[in-house]
Formats: sequence, structure tokens, C-alpha cells
Amino acid sequence: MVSFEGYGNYETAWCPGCGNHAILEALKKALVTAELLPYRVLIVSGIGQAAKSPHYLNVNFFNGLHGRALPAATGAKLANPDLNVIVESGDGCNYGEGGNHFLAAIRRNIDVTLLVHDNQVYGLTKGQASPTTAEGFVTKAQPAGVPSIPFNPVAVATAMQAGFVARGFSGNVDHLSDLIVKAMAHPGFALVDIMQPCVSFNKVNTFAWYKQRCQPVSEDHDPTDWEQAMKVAFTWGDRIPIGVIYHNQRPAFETHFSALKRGPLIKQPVNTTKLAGILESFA
Amino acid sequence: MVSFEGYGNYETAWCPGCGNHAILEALKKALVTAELLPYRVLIVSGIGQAAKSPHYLNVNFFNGLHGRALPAATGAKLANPDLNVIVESGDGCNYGEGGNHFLAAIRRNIDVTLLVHDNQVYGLTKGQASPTTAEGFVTKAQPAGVPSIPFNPVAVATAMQAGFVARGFSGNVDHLSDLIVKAMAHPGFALVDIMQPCVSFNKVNTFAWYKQRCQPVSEDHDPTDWEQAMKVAFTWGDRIPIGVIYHNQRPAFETHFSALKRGPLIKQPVNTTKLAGILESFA
Amino acid sequence: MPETVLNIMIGGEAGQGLVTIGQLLAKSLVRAGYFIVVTQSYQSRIRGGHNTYTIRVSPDEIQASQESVDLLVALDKQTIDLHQDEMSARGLIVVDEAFDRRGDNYVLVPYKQLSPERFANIAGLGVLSVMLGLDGPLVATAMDEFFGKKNEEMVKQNSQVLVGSRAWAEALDKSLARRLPAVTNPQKRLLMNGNEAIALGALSAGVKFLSFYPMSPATSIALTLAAKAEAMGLIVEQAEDEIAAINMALGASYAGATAMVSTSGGGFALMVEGVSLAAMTETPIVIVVAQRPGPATGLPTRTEQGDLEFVLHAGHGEFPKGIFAPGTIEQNFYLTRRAFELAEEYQGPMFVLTDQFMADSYRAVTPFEVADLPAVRPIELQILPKMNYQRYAITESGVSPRLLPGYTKHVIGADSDEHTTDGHLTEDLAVRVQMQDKRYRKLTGLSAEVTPPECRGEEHPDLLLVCWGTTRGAVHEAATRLKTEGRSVGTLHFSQVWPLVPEQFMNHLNGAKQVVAVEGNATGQFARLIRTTTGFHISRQILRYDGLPITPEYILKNLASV
Amino acid sequence: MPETVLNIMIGGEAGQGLVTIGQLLAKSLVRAGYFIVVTQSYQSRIRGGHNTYTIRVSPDEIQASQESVDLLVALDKQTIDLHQDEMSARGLIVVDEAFDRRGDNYVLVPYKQLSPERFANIAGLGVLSVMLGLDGPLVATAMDEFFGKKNEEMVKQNSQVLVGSRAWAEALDKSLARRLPAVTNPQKRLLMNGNEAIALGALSAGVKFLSFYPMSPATSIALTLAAKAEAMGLIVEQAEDEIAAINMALGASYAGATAMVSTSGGGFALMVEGVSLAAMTETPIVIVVAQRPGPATGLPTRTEQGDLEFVLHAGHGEFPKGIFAPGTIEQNFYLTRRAFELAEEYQGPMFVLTDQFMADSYRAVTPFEVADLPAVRPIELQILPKMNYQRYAITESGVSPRLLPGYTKHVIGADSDEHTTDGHLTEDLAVRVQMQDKRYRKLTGLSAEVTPPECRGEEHPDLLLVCWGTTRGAVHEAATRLKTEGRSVGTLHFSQVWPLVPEQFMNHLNGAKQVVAVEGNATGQFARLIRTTTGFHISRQILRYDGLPITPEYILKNLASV
Ligand SMILES: Cc1ncc(C[n+]2csc(CCOP(=O)(O)OP(=O)(O)O)c2C)c(N)n1
Ligand SMILES: Cc1ncc(C[n+]2csc(CCOP(=O)(O)OP(=O)(O)O)c2C)c(N)n1
Ligand code: SF4
Ligand code: SF4
Ligand SMILES: [Mg+2]
Ligand SMILES: [Mg+2]
Repeated sequence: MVSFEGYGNYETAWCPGCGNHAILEALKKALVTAELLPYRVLIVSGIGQAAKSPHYLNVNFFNGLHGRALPAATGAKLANPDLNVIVESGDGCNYGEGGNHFLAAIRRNIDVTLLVHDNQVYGLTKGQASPTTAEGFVTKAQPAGVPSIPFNPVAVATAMQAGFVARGFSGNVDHLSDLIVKAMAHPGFALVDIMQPCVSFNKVNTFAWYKQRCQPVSEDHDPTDWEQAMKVAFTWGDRIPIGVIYHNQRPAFETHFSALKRGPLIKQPVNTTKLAGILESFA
Repeated sequence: MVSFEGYGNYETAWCPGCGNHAILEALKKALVTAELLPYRVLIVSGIGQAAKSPHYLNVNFFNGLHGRALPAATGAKLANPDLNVIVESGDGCNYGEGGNHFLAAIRRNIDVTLLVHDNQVYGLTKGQASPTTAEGFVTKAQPAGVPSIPFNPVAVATAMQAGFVARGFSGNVDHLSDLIVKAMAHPGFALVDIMQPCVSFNKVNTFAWYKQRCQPVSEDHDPTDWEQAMKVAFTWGDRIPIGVIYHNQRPAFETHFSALKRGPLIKQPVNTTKLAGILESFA
Repeated sequence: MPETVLNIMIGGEAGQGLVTIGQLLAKSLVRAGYFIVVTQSYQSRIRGGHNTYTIRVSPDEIQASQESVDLLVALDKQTIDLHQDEMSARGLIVVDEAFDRRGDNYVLVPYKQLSPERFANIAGLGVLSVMLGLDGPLVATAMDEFFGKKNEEMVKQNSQVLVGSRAWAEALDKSLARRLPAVTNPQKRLLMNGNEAIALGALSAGVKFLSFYPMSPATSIALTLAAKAEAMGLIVEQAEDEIAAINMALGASYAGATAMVSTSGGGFALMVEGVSLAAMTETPIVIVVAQRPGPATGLPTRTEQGDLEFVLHAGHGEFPKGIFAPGTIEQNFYLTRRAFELAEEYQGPMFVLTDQFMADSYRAVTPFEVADLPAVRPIELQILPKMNYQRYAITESGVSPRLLPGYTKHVIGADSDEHTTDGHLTEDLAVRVQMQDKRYRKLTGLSAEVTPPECRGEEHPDLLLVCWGTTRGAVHEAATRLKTEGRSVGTLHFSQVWPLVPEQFMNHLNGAKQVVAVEGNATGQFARLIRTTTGFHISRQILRYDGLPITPEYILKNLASV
Repeated sequence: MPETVLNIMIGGEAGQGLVTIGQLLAKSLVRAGYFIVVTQSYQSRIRGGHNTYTIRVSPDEIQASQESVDLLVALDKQTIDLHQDEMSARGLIVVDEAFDRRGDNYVLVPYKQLSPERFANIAGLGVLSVMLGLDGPLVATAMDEFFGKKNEEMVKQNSQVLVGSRAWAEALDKSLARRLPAVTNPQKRLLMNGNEAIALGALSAGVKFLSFYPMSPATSIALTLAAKAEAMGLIVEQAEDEIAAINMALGASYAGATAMVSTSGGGFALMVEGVSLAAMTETPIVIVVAQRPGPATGLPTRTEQGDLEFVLHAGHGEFPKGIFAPGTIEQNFYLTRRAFELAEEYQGPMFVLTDQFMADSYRAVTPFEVADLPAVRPIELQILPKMNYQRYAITESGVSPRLLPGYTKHVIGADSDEHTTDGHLTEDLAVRVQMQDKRYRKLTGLSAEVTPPECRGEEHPDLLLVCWGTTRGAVHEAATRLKTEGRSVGTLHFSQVWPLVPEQFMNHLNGAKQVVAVEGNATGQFARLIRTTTGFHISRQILRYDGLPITPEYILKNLASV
């Protein structure tokens, strides 16, 4: 039986008021809604505040290296496609250090749900700019303001025709939880970029700032219509659309491997007859 | 005096018939047209067949690591903005190993011209798939066909509002040369993705294949119109548009640094008075 | 030295402002002429948890931290529970009266009465400053400077709290005072931690380019430089990852900017390929690695000396490098300068190896005379090189004439492949051998310029303590204490750990009855390096790898068992 | 052994088909019962340049390559110019008559007459096969198998050329024959190079996941496995970069797939952080590093043993690992298996260190009896673990009970931070020490299971040659030749280079009058490692770092000078 409590109740190391708390709650709700048993769920994370999340859930977890959650998750999913694999990490982790893996995961369309706690800042290392930090944002590392333009992950993922692209907001737990359920149900790569206030280091993109801007995509938005989705994906300003922005039906990466037709890799013994045949071919 | 001969005439290690020869010629022509003296040009490259290019030109060159040409070029340009910095490397180098730097260079808008010899394959390592290789393409490393969808660099760069985005074709030297001249003239990041046949390892995207598809963008295409540019950028199929696809006027990255207002960094002595003042602030 | 040394620990949750108390107190103490050694202990989180800021203070020079606590300022109850066992005989615990803890050694502060909650740390500072006998104006000035940049209202409120809490503390029983002997003629000293000293050393050497990716405990080097970038005309760039950071720095260095990167073990792991590139292209670069306990993410905010062998052997292929391991704030400054000098002279990677303890350890240092310190020899741009200029000319020293691209008619090639003297890639295997030999000949020069280890104490002691890097202070103090007990002791501290020149220290090793290595790691890496280089086997080792710095007490306690 | 050994070099430009001649000849020779050692030398380009494929052949077992050439098949003039000085006394040079070179030792082949240009290599093969006394059908079969997959027309044309060229060669003067003594009862052997043997060893161990990024000379491991992926039910994935490769493999291993990565020095540099992660999360992984000369891109297609220390110390923080360095094709197979066994048993990173020479060196090997070789102990999925399951339980062996996620009700945590026994991150510094100690205890087990070095020759020789990895064959043969000359010689070859267990070899080192290390690098890395571990200093070293493999001749020539 899957219950909210079954996912545990842990003390966190996050600041009071941090958006991470709500994201954790939304994820728990989503897991319960999806009726996933804890031991069938694997959460892979990197390093950062967001990346601590799996420590606060009673699930399998692989809390790996900063920026490298996606490849680890890809390997785990390929080894055992029966696992429900979620990647949870920060904007710095996924779009900064891990930018190349973000591109590759989209191209692969591996059936992994990527939850990015996007606070537009490096939280754990105390407030340097992340790839999603706004131009001109001042930090101790960027005293003259960030000189680069921000990365719009939703736009890039949609442009690259990622399997499933959504944006959520930590201030809207039910909506977010619903997005996560949908993302997990999607058979392929699913991105949920989650707007999250960092009360300690981001004094610009605050809860109120997001609250005012984050508005659900219009009811008649058709996420299977790529051109329309592109418009929504590129909307960023006074209005920041949240919801499912785009999805398609590309086959998931794992479906391409004949080895997986027979189930998880561990369950497949070495066929010594075939191996002997292979060796014979060297004679 | 700048002349074609002044850029040297070297024996190359490329296969006869390879598109690289024509790209080299186009680049030489462009350098001559732009009237750049060899010692004012720096070509930074990675590792691969394309990345050997600067060895065949009488210019300054930094032939660094596979995938890491862009950061090295960024550093060099910041150290000495007077240098005309070109990055020349392959599709694997720039979009595979170097994918994260590609994203960062676009965001920075560093005034570097990126010439990607895009043969849709790893040439030097003998024919494995690159990020731009078509889905289903069979290689020794991908005997069941490439399972990922290809990366469209021109589309991603345009979507991310890169400073200058163009696509060229090695089979159209004059057109390509003209694109390179424009890219070099652009004060900010400029991408020229160059379609290039690899006669040894890409038997699908051959010279004829490209020749048939690569057609100049329509005369009335306005590269300053982003929405229009997006349409062109995403065109890939029976027709592959070549030409300048998009550009904008964002200030170049180096303009953000006050240190550079006084010229190349090497020319600026240490101001010991100021340093003494800084030390004093620790008292 | 019980009477003249005091160890003050401020403990509480992250976010309670304990670092502010610590910093202001440290500033005041240094201005009053005391020596201090700060040890910061914190967790990998922004709020909550348990952190401490410990200031060891004395009118005499000290260079080590101390485990027993003389004054514990507990901002939360947890701090009491965690540290009461560490109290010295005459130790006092300063707490909020609301905590409902009491005892002979407790000082109960009515925080509620003295300050609004958000200024509680200032009240703590006020009480402490009185107990230590610090002048009011001294503390007030430090505070005003600190908050001065922020809003005025706050400055005013702070000052009221300070005055009020000091007044309250003046009325305390005299037995609760912990006045240090006053320093009659206070020298002007700077309050500086290890990372700041590295940054300033780099500035004095003329650093023009730093690229980095944030990583504890190295980040503050970059932040210090970023804050001075505009004034000093340098570029500090946060890269998309550590790989970009080192390749950017190498590109900048190639094009003429004196360049450095700073990182910690995990980030350095990503720079390893770049180190090899620096060696092959013979591009000067200074790489600062601030160690923390591994493997992997490990204990991201703690200290360790666990990456010596990793750094020494980092990079594929074979090539010379140099590694400094400063043991004092001054060494952080001067050896960083030295690293720049050698990087430029030998055109390759030079390392500064530090760790979290030193990175965060504030101390009092005599001001550096920067006017007398020349920037690292810049390349003469105007020099007209020979017509037949060869960037990688084969030379006896292994060092080839370096020109910068763009300033002469010569084009300058740098290649990661094996190359000919003009930098072009080659498959000529005879050239390969010449080039490899040429690059290795730099090791001879580097060895001739090695900063020798510092030897103290008797020439033929019964006991020789061997250490490197940041453990210097603890080892020296342990030795001093042993000498006081009449033991025959010597110390040997290496502030440059590679190359090693046996002639500089073999007589010391051979001359001692017993040699003990003291290191902040689990396997005795430096002792192993000594054995590799000299054959001398230091089998007795005092090692620490729980994330905390080595202290004199730790050494003395463990000496018994080795 | 001049009469029974022949060294055949085929040289020409890349793209001229010399590898095809080499491969077909090698196949035919092995089927005829000969032993061979192939040395491939090529440049970092696809067409042009100068490449050689050299087959040393003998009816007796041989394991080394040879520098002097007995039969040079020059497909271009350059090959003659570059190698004529290497010809042995009775050496023959087989060339196109059109080259206009002649001499007593030339065999002039009328290629134009024997074949259309694109089949010239087959004509060469035909001539060669006759000179060597190989049966026509043997060669024809090898050729048909090779081209069989391609088009029929080509097969037909090839066979005409073969028949024609053989007929032409039969008519040659008998003095131009270089027939080897026939093998009367040819044993069935496999023709296999080092990388193929690694791939097959991995398959026999039950490898289920390989992620890689192409890099010479490692790529063929991945390509061999990719070709068998469908049949053997494994996943081979080309990653976006080497960082992804190792993290993917670790994710796969965590989730139950026996996993490996393969790369070369520069790519491995990018995996270093992942190695540390494997150690911290205690995730089994086999890492194959195929060495080539560095630093940086270096000589990408040549050989070197320059990355031993780099690999040994790779990864921040301290943790145990094991490193194999196979010296024969059989060792490549069996030690790769062993690496998988130990990786699973000790739950961490295990290395196989090879190099370009071995990677590309085809040899004749007795077939492995794979039916008798169990796959690496898989984790029992059905076992019901204790209620209170702790993934990282502190144990005496340091090895904790490993379960896989998804198969029991237990959730399995793996953390790159220091963690408690259930895998959750901790800031408890006492736990840190327990965990670090636990992880290090695995070294005891690993040490007990070390594959001992192979000692040959006298127990107390005048001369002991110490070597590791791929130089084994050359050292053994050099020793054999010295013995023939009446010298007292022994050899000590390490196929596992870490951990080192001094008890296994100290008596050999101490028992020899003179010890000489033979290594393919510039600084004697293994000799240094011996010193670090044992104190024994091997000051006499024969080193090679020009990109070519060490040969018996090289050793003998250099022995004179050490
Ligand atoms: C290789 C490496 N580089 C740097 C770090 C240091 N580091 C830890 S967390 C972090 C940034 C985290 O930012 P983000 O991913 O946005 O997460 P947040 O803390 O904001 O949730 C960095 C740079 C690291 N652990 N590893
Ligand atoms: C870190 C690293 N990984 C792998 C390699 C091996 N490598 C050299 S070139 C190359 C691929 C080149 O492909 P591309 O960039 O498309 O260039 P092309 O040869 O096709 O012009 C690879 C993988 C390397 N040199 N360094
Ligand atoms: S620092 Fe920011 S992201 Fe981290 S826990 Fe605090 S509020 Fe949240
Ligand atoms: S392999 Fe391909 S890319 Fe490389 S030189 Fe040959 S044709 Fe050009
Ligand atoms: Mg963040
Ligand atoms: Mg390519």
C-alpha cells in the first residue's frame, strides 16, 4: 500500500521558507498518486541543495556527483527499466556542470523524469550565478552583474523536441504534483523545470516575484502542437507559463536495445554456448 | 600585405576528396578578404580531423584538447581582445565532448567565430556517430543504428539567440568564404556550421547528398527577424538552407569587463598603490 | 602556556550570526595587538545544523588551534551539549539565561533584555568583549566598519545593543573576566585567512585572469579576487564547469594573461586533462587546490590533506610540475607569488595545495610590503626575436623562448600533440624523445629553485616531527611543549612538497633518533613520498582524517602511542 | 633463433590495404600452426602517411616483436626508404617493379600485370604467401571469409588476383623463398589482439554494460563488444563524453549490471572524479585504460606505459583499488575476468592497464574453455535480507552486504557524501573515521588475492630483469637470449601492479646481483612504485618512450649501457 507516510518524514537541512520543502511535498504526493511503491522508485541526484532531496524520502537513491545525475540515471534505467527513475537536482547541477548531459538526455529520450529545482542561483555554495540567473544579477562572484544571458531550459528542451516538457512552481504544490505525475507517466525523457525561491541567496526572484508571474498555460494550449508549444516555451517575462508545454510520442531510448527485451540485465545469465561460438569465430 | 599565399601552403593529413580541403580554402579566402594579417589571427582548435586545420595555415594557433576549443578561445580573447579569434573543430568536438561549452559560449556572446566542420561523424576515430549523425545511421559502434535524434546546432543556437548563426557547405567555397567573412565581422559569438562530406566514414551524407539539399536561404530572408529565423533554422530535410540565418546586436562578452577598457591584459602593470590600499583594508 | 592563551569558541546554528561575532571579535583582537588563530567548523547547509567559529588568542605569537575551550559562547543549547566536555578547568560557558542551564562555570546572559532577537549576536559580542577586556571603541569601530555599507538604521540599533550589553557585562563578577595580558605597543597587523592571502599573493604577482567554478573550500579565493577585479584590472570569470575553467585559463595564459584557477579535489579531478595540456603546450598556470575530505563529495566543508599524491600524479603522460603547501598566512601569500614566478619561468603547471582549515583560518599578519614586490617578470613585448623564431626550441634548460601571439610578426603555435620546435604536430619519433627530454630538463631547474624545508630545534634530536602544509603550526607548538618538558625535539616542515631535494633534508632525517610524520590523511602520503624519493621510511605516523585540523593536543596524545 | 623466426613487415600509406594483407596473412599463419606477434604502427590519419603491420612468426612460441626485418613488403617507396636500414642479413624487400628500385635483395612484383590497382594488396598477399610456403587453399579460405560479407563480385575478383599472383610467385627463384619449418600437427588457435581478449574476457565474466567515448587505442574494445551486444544481451552505449561514460556505468552497476568503461589517458583524465565516486558509493566497476604517449594528445596512435602512477593515484580522497597489467593475450582475457571478480567482491574500481602495442598486437592463443568459466558471482536477488538491512554495514572485511534497488522491499541508498551505514549523508565525524577505515580494510582482502608476479630463471641470478604489463614478451626473450650466451638471468613480471605484496617478490629482488627495471616510459614509474612499497631501489633502468614497443633487441642493446 502506497501512502504519503510510507515515503517517510525526515528532518531536512534546508532553510526555513525555502521552496525545496514544497517541491518535496509535491513529489511525495505525486508518488502516492502514481501508486509507486518506494522500493520501485529510484531517485538519482547530483550535489546541491536540491540534490539532497532523495535523502528526505524513503526511496532508492543514488546521490552522485555534481552535474552528473543524468548519466547515472541513464545507466540505472538501462540496467533495470523496471525502476521508476527520477532525477532531482538544481539548475546549476543540470544546466551548468551537467549541461552536456541535459542535451544528450533529450536526444536519447531516456525514460527518466528530470525535476530541476530552479532557484536561478547556486544555493549550496552560497549564491553565485547559475545558468538561469538573470543578466545583470549581482552576486559576490559577479559583483558587476552577470554578463551572460540566461539559459531557458524549457525553450531549449522544446526546441530540441524533448519527449515531455513542463514548467512548475513550488508555490503551487497541487499543480506541481500533477505535473510530476504526468511527467512520470510519460514514456520517455520528461523535464519539469520548477521555479523555486531561494530565500537566502536570491532576493530578486522571490516567492512573490514568481507568484505574480507563474500562471498556468491557457486551457486550450495543445502540448502536442510543437509550433504552439515553442511560443509558450519562449514566453518569459511578466508572465511565466507553468504547466505541460510540450510532449511527443518518440519511442523511449530503452526500447532500442534488444538486450532489454528479456528484462533487467541482471536477470540474464551469460550464454556460454553463444560465447563459445563467438570465440570460435576467432579461430 | 595580406595575400592568399601569405597564409601558407601546407601538406595536409586529410583524405583526398575530403570536404576539409575546401573549407580550408574558404577560410584562407575569407582571411584575405577581411585583410587580416596572419599574426593578428588566432585559431583555436580541439582534436579531430577538422581540428588539424590551423596546422595548415600560417597563423597563431592553439590546438588544445578534444572538445575544449571554445573555453580556450574565450580565455585568449579575454586576455587579448585585439586578436581575431576563430575556433575551428568538428561536430564531435563542439557538440559532443564540448556541448556544454557551446551552450556557454552562446550565452556569453564572446566575440569568437566558431567554424564547425560538420561531417556528421567522428572522422579521426574512424566513423562512430557524432551528435549530428542521423537517427538509424549504422556504424561499428552503433551496429543497430544510432538510437538518438540528431542535434541541430543551428536551431539550438538560434533558439538561444546566439549573436550570429549561419550554415555553410564545403561544396560552395565562395558562399562559405563570404559567410566566414561575415561571421568574423560580427562583434559577438558567431557560429558557422559547415556541411562537410567525409569520404571515408560517411557514406550517407555524401557530397552529392549535400549538394542536392544545401540551398541558399531565400533572398528576402531577414536574419534580424528571430521568428522568421527560427523557421529557417529548423528546416532540415530535402532542403537544407545555407546562409546567414540569424543575427542580433547583443554586446559582446568582452565589453562587460572594465579591465579590458585599458587594452590587452598583458599591457596593464600591477598598480602597487592600489594593491597597498587593498592590503590596508585588511588591517 | 595556559595563562596567556585563550581559546574562544562561538557555536550555534548556521544563520545565527556566529561568524559575525567571530569576525568582529577577531578584528578587535588583532587591532588590540593580539595574535589569533581561527578555526571554522561548519556543515554543508545554509541554515541550522551546528557550526563553530573558534578564536585562539594570545599576546605571544601562536600558529595552531586548540581543542580545549576556555570560553564557549553557545548561541543554542546543542552547542553546550556538544562541547561541554571540551571545557578547560577554568572554562566558562556563556549562554542565554532562557536556556535554563546553570552551573558555576556558566555566564547567563539576558539576551532578550539586551537586544531584539536579530541582534542577539551583537549582544553576545558585547558581553564577550568585556570579559576579554577589550576597549569599547575598538569593538564599536570594527562593528561600524562591518555594517557601514549596509543601512544606517541597522548600524544605530547594533550600536545600542553593543553599548547596552557591554554595560551589563561590566557589572559581572570579576571572577568571570578572562582578560588577556594587554599588549602595550600593538603592532599593526592584518586580519587575513589563507584564501585571502592566496588571492592577495596572486594580485601582487600580477594575476590577470582567474577562471573558476564554485567549490568549497576554494570559492573564497575567487570571491576575493572578484571583489578586486575592477580596481586591479583583472578578469575573474565563473566558468560553466571546471573543465572550461582550466582551458579558459590556459587560453588566457597563452595569449599573455598571468592566469590561475582555484578549486577543490572533485573540481580538480575535472581539470586533470587540462594539467596535462598545460605541460604539453608549456603554458604557465597556477592551480590552487583547497583540499577537503574525500572520496567523492565526502565531507565538503571539513579539512584534510588527502590529495597530495593525487595532485602530484595528476595528468596523463609524464611531465614536471611543482607543488607548494603553505603552512602560514605569510606562506600562502609569498608561495603563491612564487608559484606564479616558477610557472612563468618554467612555462607549465605550478600548484598551491591548501585545505579547508587554512582556507578559513584567520590570523594576524605583519603587512606585506607590496611596493617592493615586483610583479612576475612579464614577457617583453617589444623584443625583436630572431628571424628564425622557434617557440619550442630545444634548449639546455628545457625552457624555450616564449612570445605572445599578436605582438610580433611571428605566429605562435601551441599544440597538444607531440610537436616540432615550431609547435606543429609531428609523428617523428626522434623528435618526440627530444621534446620529452627537453620538457623534463625543466625539473632540474625547478629542483635547483626548491624552497627548502624549515628545520627547527636540535640538530640531532631524539624526536623529529616531519610535516607539510597546514599542519606546521600544530607541529611547532607540540614540539615547543615537548621541549618545555625537557624532551629533545626537532621539526621539519615542507612548504614545497615537490620536487623534493634530498640533500636539503636527509641529514635531518638521518640525524634523529626517531622520526614521526604528522599528516592530515589516512595513509601517510607525504611519508610515502619521502620514501619514494629518498628510500627513508618513516614508519611512525600521526594521522588524522576525521575532517578536523591537527592540533598540538592531538599530536601529543598520539605521540604516546606511536 | 634466426632460422625459425621470421619478421615480416608490410608498409605503406593508410588506405592502401596493408592491414588487410596483414590480417589475412596472420590468420593463415595461425591456422597453419605458427605463433605470431603482430606490431601495428600507424599515424593519426585515415589516408596517407606511413603505416606498418609487422608479423613476427615462428613455429615455436614467441611473445615479442622484433626490430630487424626479414621480409619487407613495401607498398610505397617511402616504406623502402624508411626501413631498408632495418633489414636483416638475409632480408628481402618485396616491391612493385614500377618503383624502379632494384638490388640483390629485391623481389620485384609486376603488380600492374597481376591485379587491378584496388586489389594490389591481394596480389601482395599472394606473393608473400608463396614465399612463406603457405598453402593456397588456406589463404584463399581466409580471404573468402574476410570478404564474404561484402559483395560477391569482389570476392571473385580477389580470388582471381590471389591465384594469379601465387602462380607468378611459384615461378620465383628458390633463393627468394622464406619458408618456415612446417608445423606438422597444427593446434587450433585463435587469432586475437589484446583489446579483443579484454572484450571477450569481459563477456565471459558476464559484462552487461559498457559505456565509452571513442579514443585510440581503446576504441576496439567497445567495438568488439558492440558487435556482440545483441547476441550476448548487453548494452554498449557511446556516451556524450567520458564523464557521462563513467557515471552511466556506475548508475548501471548500482542497478545491477556488471559494468565497465574503456578509454585512454586523456579520456581517463575526465573519469577521475567518477573513480572517486565508485570508491565512495562502493560500486563495482572495471576501468580499462589503454595507454598511449602523453602529455595531452601526445602521440595518439603510439604506445607507452606512462600512466601507471596517474591511474594509481587517480581520484580525490583516499581509497583502495586494484590494477592489472596483462602481459599476454591470455592474461588480457583472464585478468579482465579477474578484475570483474574483484570489482564485484570488493565493490569498487578495478583497473586493467594496457597500451597501444598490446591493444593492436594479434597473437595465436589456445582457445579458452568458456564453458568452465563461471560468470562473476551475481548478486542473489531472491535472498531475503535481514529486516535491519544496512547497505554500508561496518564489517571486518570492509565489504558490506550489497543488494540491488527494486528487488526487495529494502530501499538502497548510495551517496557520494560521507554517509551512515544506511547510505544517508552525515556530518558525524566519528562515523567518517569508521567508514574510511571500513573502506580501507578492503585493501587487506585485495592484497590477499593479488596475482603474484611471475618469476622465471635462476633463483639467484646475476641479472634480474623486472617488468610489468605489455613488456613481458620482450623481457622474456631478451633473458632467453642472454641465457643462451651463458649469462645468469632471471625475470620478474608483474601482471598485477597494485596492490603490491612485498613477500611475493622481495626474495627475488634481494637474491639477484643486479636488478634492472624495463619500462615503456621516461621516468621508471614501476621501479619507483617498488621503492615506495618496499624501499628497494632499482636504480638501473631500461626505458623507452619514443612511442614504439620495447623489443628484445632494445633491451639487449641498452643492457650494455646500464
Ligand atoms: C565537480 C564539482 N564542482 C563544484 C561543486 C560544488 N558545488 C556543490 S553544490 C553547487 C551548486 C549547486 O547549485 P544548484 O545545482 O543550482 O543547486 P542548489 O544548491 O541551488 O539547489 C556547487 C557548485 C561540486 N560539489 N562538485
Ligand atoms: C578526451 C578525449 N576523448 C576522446 C578523444 C579521441 N578523439 C579524437 S578525435 C575524436 C572525434 C573527432 O570527431 P569530430 O570532432 O567530429 O572531428 P572529425 O574528425 O570528424 O573532423 C575523438 C573522439 C580525445 N582525443 N580526447
Ligand atoms: S540556500 Fe536557498 S536553496 Fe538552499 S536551502 Fe536555503 S533557501 Fe533553499
Ligand atoms: S576521415 Fe573523413 S573527415 Fe577525416 S580526412 Fe578523411 S574524409 Fe575527411
Ligand atoms: Mg540552484
Ligand atoms: Mg566530425
